[in-house]
Amino acid sequence: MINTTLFTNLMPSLLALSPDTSHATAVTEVGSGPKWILLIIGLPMLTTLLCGLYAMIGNKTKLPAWTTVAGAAIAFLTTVAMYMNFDGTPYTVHAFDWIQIHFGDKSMIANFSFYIDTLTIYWMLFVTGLATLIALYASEYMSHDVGTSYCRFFGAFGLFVFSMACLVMGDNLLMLYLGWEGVGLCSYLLIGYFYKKPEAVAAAKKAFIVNRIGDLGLALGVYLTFVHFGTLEYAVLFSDPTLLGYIESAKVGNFEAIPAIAQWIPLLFMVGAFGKSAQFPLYVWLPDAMEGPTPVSALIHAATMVTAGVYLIARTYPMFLTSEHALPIVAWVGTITALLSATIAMAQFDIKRIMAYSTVSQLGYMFAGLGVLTPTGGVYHVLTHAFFKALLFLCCGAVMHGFAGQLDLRKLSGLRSVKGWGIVTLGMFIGCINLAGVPFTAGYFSKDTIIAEAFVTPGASMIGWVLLFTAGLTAYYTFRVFFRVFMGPVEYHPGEEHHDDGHGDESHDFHPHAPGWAINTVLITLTVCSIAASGLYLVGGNSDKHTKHYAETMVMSSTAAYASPYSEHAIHAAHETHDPNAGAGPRGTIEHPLEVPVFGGDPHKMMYYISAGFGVIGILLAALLHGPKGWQGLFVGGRTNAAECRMDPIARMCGPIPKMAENKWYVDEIYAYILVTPLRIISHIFHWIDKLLIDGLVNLFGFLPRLLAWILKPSQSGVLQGYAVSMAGGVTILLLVVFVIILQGGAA
Amino acid sequence: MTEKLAFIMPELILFIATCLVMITGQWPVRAIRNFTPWICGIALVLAGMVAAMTPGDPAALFPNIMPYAKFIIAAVAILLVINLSGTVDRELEDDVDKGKPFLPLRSTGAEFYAFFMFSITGLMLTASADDLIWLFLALELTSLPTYIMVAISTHKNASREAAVKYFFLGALGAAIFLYGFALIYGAAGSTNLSEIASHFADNGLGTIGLAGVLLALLGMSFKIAAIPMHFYTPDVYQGAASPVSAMLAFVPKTAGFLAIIAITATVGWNEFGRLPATVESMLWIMAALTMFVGNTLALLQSSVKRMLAYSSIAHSGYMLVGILAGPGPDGAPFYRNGIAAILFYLLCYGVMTIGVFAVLGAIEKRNTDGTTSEADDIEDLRGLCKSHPLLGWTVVICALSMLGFPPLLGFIGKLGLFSAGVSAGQIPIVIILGLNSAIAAVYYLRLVAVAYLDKGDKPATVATLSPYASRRIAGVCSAAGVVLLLVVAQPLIEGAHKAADFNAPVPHQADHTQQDEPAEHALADHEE
Amino acid sequence: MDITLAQLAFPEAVPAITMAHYLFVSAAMFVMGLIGFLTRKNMIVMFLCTELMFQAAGLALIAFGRHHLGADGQTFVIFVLCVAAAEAAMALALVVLLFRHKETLSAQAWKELNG
Amino acid sequence: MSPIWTLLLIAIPLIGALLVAFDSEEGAYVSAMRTMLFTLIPGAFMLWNFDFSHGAVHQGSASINWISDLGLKLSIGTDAISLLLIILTVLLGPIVIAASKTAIKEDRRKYYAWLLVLQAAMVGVFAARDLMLFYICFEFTLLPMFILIRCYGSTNRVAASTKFFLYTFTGSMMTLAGLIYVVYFVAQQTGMWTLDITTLTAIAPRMPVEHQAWVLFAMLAGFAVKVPLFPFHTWLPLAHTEAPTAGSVILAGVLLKLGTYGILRFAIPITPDAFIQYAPFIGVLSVIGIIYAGLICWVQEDIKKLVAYSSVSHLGFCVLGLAALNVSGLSGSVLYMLSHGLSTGGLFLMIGFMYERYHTRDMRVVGGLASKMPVWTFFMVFFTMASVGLPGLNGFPSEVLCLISAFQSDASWSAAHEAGAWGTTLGPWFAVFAGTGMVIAAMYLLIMVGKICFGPLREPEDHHDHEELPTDLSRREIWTLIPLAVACLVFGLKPVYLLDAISDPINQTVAAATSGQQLQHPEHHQDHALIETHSVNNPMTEATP
Repeated sequence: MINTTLFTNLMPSLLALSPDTSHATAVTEVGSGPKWILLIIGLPMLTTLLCGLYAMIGNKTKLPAWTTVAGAAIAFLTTVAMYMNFDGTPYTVHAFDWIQIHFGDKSMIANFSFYIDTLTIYWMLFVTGLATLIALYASEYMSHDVGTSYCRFFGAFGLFVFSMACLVMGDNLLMLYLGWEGVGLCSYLLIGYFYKKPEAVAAAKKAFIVNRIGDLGLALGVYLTFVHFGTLEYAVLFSDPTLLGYIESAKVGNFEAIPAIAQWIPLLFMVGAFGKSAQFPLYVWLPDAMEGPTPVSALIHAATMVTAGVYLIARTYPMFLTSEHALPIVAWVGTITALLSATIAMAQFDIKRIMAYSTVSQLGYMFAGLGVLTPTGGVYHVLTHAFFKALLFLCCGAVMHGFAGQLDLRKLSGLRSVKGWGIVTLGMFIGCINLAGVPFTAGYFSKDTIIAEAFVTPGASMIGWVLLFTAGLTAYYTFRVFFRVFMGPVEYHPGEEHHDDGHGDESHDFHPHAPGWAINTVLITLTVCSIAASGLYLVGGNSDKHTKHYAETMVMSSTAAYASPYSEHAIHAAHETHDPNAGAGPRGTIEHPLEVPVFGGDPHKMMYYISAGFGVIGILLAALLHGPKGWQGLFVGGRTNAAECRMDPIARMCGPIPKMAENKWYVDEIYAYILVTPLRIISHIFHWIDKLLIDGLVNLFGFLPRLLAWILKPSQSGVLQGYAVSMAGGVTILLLVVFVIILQGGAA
Repeated sequence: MTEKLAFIMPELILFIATCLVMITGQWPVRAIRNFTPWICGIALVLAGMVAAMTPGDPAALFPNIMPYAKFIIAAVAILLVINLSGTVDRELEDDVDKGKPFLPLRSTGAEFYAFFMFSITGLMLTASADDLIWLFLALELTSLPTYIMVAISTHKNASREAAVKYFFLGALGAAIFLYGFALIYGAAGSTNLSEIASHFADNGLGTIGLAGVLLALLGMSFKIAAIPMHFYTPDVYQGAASPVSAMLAFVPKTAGFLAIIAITATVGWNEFGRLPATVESMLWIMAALTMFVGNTLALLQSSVKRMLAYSSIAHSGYMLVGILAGPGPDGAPFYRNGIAAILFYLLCYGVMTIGVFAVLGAIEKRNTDGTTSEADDIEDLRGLCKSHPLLGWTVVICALSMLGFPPLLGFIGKLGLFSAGVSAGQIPIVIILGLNSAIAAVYYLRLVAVAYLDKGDKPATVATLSPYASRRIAGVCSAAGVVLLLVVAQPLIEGAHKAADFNAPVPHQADHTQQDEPAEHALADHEE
Repeated sequence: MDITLAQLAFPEAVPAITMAHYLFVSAAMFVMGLIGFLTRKNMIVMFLCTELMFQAAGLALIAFGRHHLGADGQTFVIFVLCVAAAEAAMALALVVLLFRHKETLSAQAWKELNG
Repeated sequence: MSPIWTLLLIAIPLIGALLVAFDSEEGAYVSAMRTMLFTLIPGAFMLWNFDFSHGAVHQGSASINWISDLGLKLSIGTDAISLLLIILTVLLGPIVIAASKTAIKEDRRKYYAWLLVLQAAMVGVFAARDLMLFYICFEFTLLPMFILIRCYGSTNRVAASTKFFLYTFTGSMMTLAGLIYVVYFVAQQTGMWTLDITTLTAIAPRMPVEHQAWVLFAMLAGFAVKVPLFPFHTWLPLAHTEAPTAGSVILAGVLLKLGTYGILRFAIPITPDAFIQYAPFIGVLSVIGIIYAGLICWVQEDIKKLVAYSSVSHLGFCVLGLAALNVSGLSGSVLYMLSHGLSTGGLFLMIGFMYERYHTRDMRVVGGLASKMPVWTFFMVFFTMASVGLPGLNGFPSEVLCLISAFQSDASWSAAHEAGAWGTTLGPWFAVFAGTGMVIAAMYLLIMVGKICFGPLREPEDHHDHEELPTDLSRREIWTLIPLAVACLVFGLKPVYLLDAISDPINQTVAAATSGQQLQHPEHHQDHALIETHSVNNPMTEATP
C-alpha cells in the first residue's frame, strides 16, 4: 500500500539548504565542551541513587519527590545555561571512555560523551523542563503510596530523565542506543508500577518486547553504520566524505551510486523509530502503556520518550536522504498511523486511552512531516505536542485522581461547574484547542507546516489530503471528550480505585477531591507554555539561516538541516536572497519560485484557512453530537445527561464499525494469531525436538554399548564347550579374514 | 650356554625360595608356617634387585627387556604376595587355634605359595626367553600352577568350575600356540627367536611362517584374555578367590604380552613401523573387538570381579594398540615406542587392578543370618568410604586410574599408548581406544559412586573387614602406588623405553651391501 | 623348502612320502583333536583330545626337524611330552576333584558361572 | 610477575581442601570460606603485578619437568586473557561458598573440599602453558562437578551427573587424540616431542588443511560439548537443573568458558585455515543455538531450566564472535566469557535463594514474589536486565561486539574499511538472525520476571514460612549478590578496561590466524600487529626448515 516510488520524481531536485553542512567538521577537538554540562546527565542519576538510598533507609516522606524535582530543575537550568552560551558550533563533552577496540590502524570508539548542537538543546529544553513540571505534579499525584513504592517511582523517574538525556545528548550511536534501551527499561518499570495488576505487568512486558523488536532494527542499523562508515560518532560520521558524497549523488537522484548497505541503514533506523514512537505496525504497546500512573503517561508516553523516534530520524537525516525508499515509507507509515489511530480514538470511551491514541496519531503527523522533507515541521510539532499533550494527560490524570480512577466519559459530565475544577477545565480547553488545531494555536501552526509541505512535495499531496481529513477527525474526538466531560449537566460516578488510596468506593456521598496546589501549578504552567508555544512560530527567525521561526532556526543549524526546494523555507530563502540561485543544486536552474499553487494559491498560505476549516468542522460536529444544550454545546448540542448523546443512534446505524473501532480494529488479536501463537507453537515443537530427537540421539548413543552388551551376553553362556566352540570359531574366522586379505593381495 | 645363567639369576633365586616354601609351608610350627609368605617376599625383593642389575642379552631381539620386565614383575609380585598370603588353610588354622593338631595332609599352604612362586618364575623366564622351546616352557610354567591355585583358592564349587574351565580352555590355547610354534620352527628352521627373525627378514614369512605366527598369536591371546580366547576370563576371575583373581589379572597377561612381543618381533616391523598387513590386520581386529567386548559386557555386571575381568579384557585390547604401533624405527623416542608403552602400562595395570581386588578380598559381606561371605556384588562396596575410608579411597583411586582419569597413573599409561598409536599412524584404532575409555567410564564411575558418593535407597548392609589384614595392606599399598608412581614415572618410563629398544634383524643381503663387504674382500685377498 | 598351501592341500601323487604328507597328517590330527574337544562332553575324552592336538604339533615338529636336519625339533618334542605329562597329571587330579562334588564327568554340569 | 602467585592460587585451595576434609562438619563452611578469601590475596597480587602493556606475553611463567619422555611439563604462565579468567574464577570462589551456607545441610566437608579442588583445577586450566597440563586440569574439573551434582543435586541428579560426565568425557577423548596428533605433527617438523603451547601454535598451522580439518573436528568434539554448542547442549539443562546452586553458578561462570577458551586458545591458533574454512558452519550452529534455545526458554515452566537454556542461547553469541575470527569478534567473545558468568551466575543465585525458601522451581506454583521479597525482586530484575543485554550492564558490550564482528567478517564490504578486522566469512545474515536472539531473550526473560516477580502472589499451598531463613534475602545473601552486581555495572560501564587489557593477545591471535588470508589481501600487509606477531608468535619459524 506504500507507494515507495512516489518521491522518486522529487529526489532528483532535492535541495540541501544547509548553510552549514560543514558544521560537523567544525567541531572543536573532542571533549572540548565545559564539564558542567555533565550535570544534566549526572543529577538525574544522582536523584535515582538517592531514591534508592531513601528506599533502603525506609523513608516515609515526600523527600524522593522533592529530590527528583530539584534534580530535574537544576538539570533544566543547566540546559538553559548551555543554550545561553551556545555559539552555534557544535561541540562534544567527554565524560569517560566506554567501549573502544583497536584493530590494525582502525578503531571502534564509543565513549560516554555528549554532542551538543541546536537539535540537542532544543530537545533537552523541553525534556528537562517537562520532567521538572511532571515530577512536581507526581509529587502530589503519587502521594497516596508514600514509602518504598514512592521511592521506586521517583527512582525510575530519575533514571528515565538520565536515559533520555543520554539518548538525546549522546555523541555516538551506541550512546543513543544506551539511552534508547534505558528509556525502554524505565517505561517497563513505570508501566508495571502497579505490579500486582496482571494487566499492568502484561502491558509493561508488551511495551518492552515490542520496543525490543524496533531496537533490533536500530541496533543492526548502528552496527551497519559502523561497518560501513567505520565510525559511530556523529562528529565524524556526518562529516564523513563518503556520506556527503552519497548525499550529493542522492540530490541528482542517482541512487545506483549509493551501495545497498548505505541504503539499508536508514530503513533499519526507521524500524527502531517505529518501535519507540509507536508507529504502525508497532504502535500496539502505547495504548496499553496507559496502565502506568498518569504522570508517567504524560511524560514518557506522550511528551518525551515517544518522540525519540522523531529525534533519531532528525538526527540521522543525512543518512535518510541517501536511501531511495526510506523517507517515502516514513511519510506513508506516519500518515496511515495518524489516520488509523484517529479512527480508533473516535470510538474509545476511556479518556486516557483517547489521549493515548491521539498521541499515536500526532506522532504519525511528525513522521509524515519528516517523510515529506520538512524536519522543521516534524520537530516543531514535537515541541508543541509535548506541551499540550502533557497538559491534556495531566488534566485527565487530575480527573482520574479526583474521581477515584473514573475515566469513562459516559460517567462524567460538566466538571467545569464542579467546585475547584476550573483550572483543570481551562487546561483541558487549551490543550483541546491545540490538539484540534484551532487557528493561531501552536498545534495549528505546527500541523499546518507539515500538511502544507505534504501538499507542495510533488507526489505527496495524497498524504496531505489524508492528514487534513485526520485533522478533522482529531478535532472531533478531542472536543468529544471536552464537551462530554467538562461541559453540560454536572454528573459523575466514582470509578473503582485500583491503587488503594484513602477514599475507597462510597458512591452515594462521593466527594471528588479537587487537585491541590502542586497539580494546579503544573497545569497552569503547562497551559501558559502551550499558549506560548504558538508564539514560537512568530519569533526566533534567523536571517542568515533564512529561517522564519524558532524551531526552523534550531533545525536548520543542526544535522537535520535539509529541506525540499519547494518548501516554505526554500522559497523564503529565495525571497530573502534575491538571486534565483540561492542555495546550491539544480533549483537554480529552474526559472522562478517554486510555489506549487494548491487551490490556486501558495499552499503555505492556503493551508491556514483549509485546515482551520477542517478543525472547526470537527469541533462543530463534536458539539452537535456530544455537546449539551445551550452555549456549552455551542447551541447545537442536545445532551442532557452523561450517559447518552446524539452520537449513539448514529453509531448504531453504522452497524459493527464503531464496535470494531472501539476494539482497535482487532489489531492486537491479529498479531496474536499471525505472530505470537505460531511462534509459541514452534517453540513447543522445538522443545519436543530437543527432548525427543536431539537428547534422544544422545541417549541412543549412550545406549548402544549396552545394546551391544546384550547381543554379546549369550556368548558368555558359562558352558565349557560353548566357550571352546566360540574360541575355535573365532580363531577360524580371524584366519579366514587374513586369508581374504591375502587373496586381495594385502599380504606383504 | 653357561653365560645364560647370568640372565636367569632372579629365576634361580625364586626357584630356591620355592623349594624352601614347599618345606616351610607345612611345617608343624605355626610361626614357621606363617613365615612362608615372608620368604616369598624376601625372595622377590632379592630377585627384583638382582634383576635390576642383570645385564641385557645383546643377542636377543629386545636386548634390555629382561632387567626391566623382571623388575616390574618382582615389584608387582610383591604386592601379589602380600595380597595372597593366608588365602588358603583358613579353616585349618582356625582348627589349630581350637587346639586340634595340624594335619600336613589337609594343608595346601605349601603348594599354594610354591605354585605362586613357580608361576612368577615362569613369568620371569618368559621375559628372558630367546628360544621357542624356552618360551613354550616358560609360558606353561607360568600358567600350569595357576590352574591349581584357582582350584584350591576356596572350598567352593565356583573355584572348581573356574579351574576346570580355565584348565581345559588353557590346554586348548596352549595346543594352538604350540602348533603355531611348530609351524614357525618349520618355516624358519630354527627355534632361536633372533635367528627366526633374521630368517624372516631375509626370505620373508612364507605361508607356513605366516600360519605359524598367526596361530601362535591366537593361542597366546588366551593368556592375555583377548578376542577370540577371552571367554573364560569372567568365569575364572569370579570363581577364584579375589587375591588369585588379582594374580590372574597380572601374571598370565604379562606373560602373554611378553610372548606376543617376542613373536611379533620375529616377524618384525617394516621401515614405516608397520607389521605385515596380514598380521597387522588380524591384531587390529583383535584389539578393536577386545576393547568393545570387554567394555560393553562389563556394563552389565553387578559382580565386581566379573566387571574387573571384563575390564582386564578391555585393557588387553588397549595394550594391543602398542603391539600394532611397534617399537618404531631405531632409537625411536618413547612416544613412538608402542612396546615401551605396553611395558609401562603393564606395571600401571597391575598396580591399579590389584588395588581393587585386594579391597574386595579385604571386606566381607554380612549376610542376614549373621554369617559372612566373600564380597563380590557391587552393592557390598556401598558407602565403603564412610565405613572403611582407606579401603574406600583405594577403590576410588584405583577405579579412576583404570578409567584413565587424569592425572592418575592409568592416564599416563594410556597417554603412552595414545601417542605411540598416533605417531605410528594407527589413528582409527586410537580413536576406538578413546571411545572405549569413555564406555569404560560408565562402570568405573559406578564403582566410584557406590564406594564414595551414593547413599543408596535402602540401608546398605555395611561390609565388614575380612580377617586378612595383609589384603588391606596390599590394597592401600597399590593405591599409594597409583599416586606415588606418578612422581617417579619418569625413571620408570625411561626404563621401559630402554627396555623396548629393538635391534631389528638386518636382512643379510642388506648387510652384504654394508660395511662387511670390504672386510670379505680383504679376506679374499689374503687367501690369494 | 618352500611348501605352498596349494601343495599342502593337493599333494600330487609322488612315490616317496614327502614333507607335505607329514604336515597333512599332523594338521589332520590337530583338527580331529579340536573337533573332538568341541564335541565330546566327557572331560577325560576332552583332555585326550587336547593331548592329540599336542601330539599333532609334536609330529609336525619332528617332521620339520627332519626336514631341517636339525635336532631342535626332536628336543622340542621331548619337552612337549613332559609338559603334556604334567598336564595329564593335573587334568586327572582336577577331574577327580570335580567328580567328588558332582557325580558326573560331563563338562556341561559346570555352568553356574556365566553372564 | 612472579609465578608464585599463580602457584599459590592453585596450592591454597588444595591445602584448604585437605583442611576442610579433616575439619569438623560445622567448621567446614568457615574454613572453606577462609580459604577462598585467602585466594583473593594472590589473585589481587597477580592483577597488580601483571604488566598489561605486554598483555600478549605470558607472564609469571614457570616450568618443572615431569615426564620428559612424554614431554609433560608442569608449566604455567598467564597472558591477559587467562589472567582475567583466573581473576573471574577467584572472585566467584567466595561467592559460591557463601551461597551454599544454608543450602548444604549434610556432608558439608565433602562438599566444600570438592568445591576447593574444583577451584584449583579451574585456575590450573587457565594458567597451563603445557598442553597436557591444560588437558589434565580440563578433564579434572569433571570429577568435582560430577560429585557436586551427584551428591548434592536434586531429584534427578544421578542421571544428570552421569550424562554430564560421560558426554564431556567422550568428547574430550576425541580432543585428546586430536591434540596428540598435533603434537606428533610438530614433533615431525621440529624433531622434538613438545607439549609447549607456544611452540605448538607456532608450528601446527603448517598442517595441510584437510588434516587441520580433522584436528579441528576432534578438538570441537570436546570443546563444543563443553560450551555447549547446538546440538551438543542437551546435557546442560539437565546438569544445571539438578546441580546445587553453587554448582550451577560455577558451571555457568567458568566451566562453560573452558570450551570457548579451548577454541580460542587451541582450535583457532592450531588449525586456523580449517577454522576459517568451517567458520560458517560453526557460525550457523551458534546462530541456530541462539534462536532455538531462546525459543525453548519461552515454553519452560522450570525457571532453572529456563536460565540454563538461556545460557545455551547466550553462549551462541560467544561462539559466533569466535567464528567471526576478527578483532571485534574475539574481543566480544572474551568479554562474553567474562561477563556471562556474572549475570547468569547471578540469576542462578537468585533462583537458588528462592528454591531454599519454596523448594520448588515451577513458575506455575510460585510467583508474584515482589510483594513479599522486594530486595530479591530488585536483584532478580537487575540480573535479568543484565542478561537481556541492557546497555550499561555487562551483557551489552560483548553482544554488540559479537554482532558487529559477524557483519565485519564479510570481506566483501568490510575489508575496505577495517584493516585487520577481516576474519572468516560469516556476513550480515548471521548478524541479523543472531540479532533476533536479542528480541527472543527479552521475551523469555521478561516473561520469566513477570511470572516469578510480579502479578498476584502465588506460593505452594504446603508452604510454611522458612525455618532459619528470613522472608526476604538475608544479609549474607545480599552480600553474596553485591559483588556480582557491582561487577556487572563495572563491566557494563567500563568495558574499555577489559578491552584494552585483552587487545594485544587478541590482535595477535587474529593476525596469526588470518595471516594466510592477509597474504591474499595486500591492503593488510602494512598491518603492524601482523608483522610483530610473526616475530613474536613464531619463534620456531627460523629454527625449523
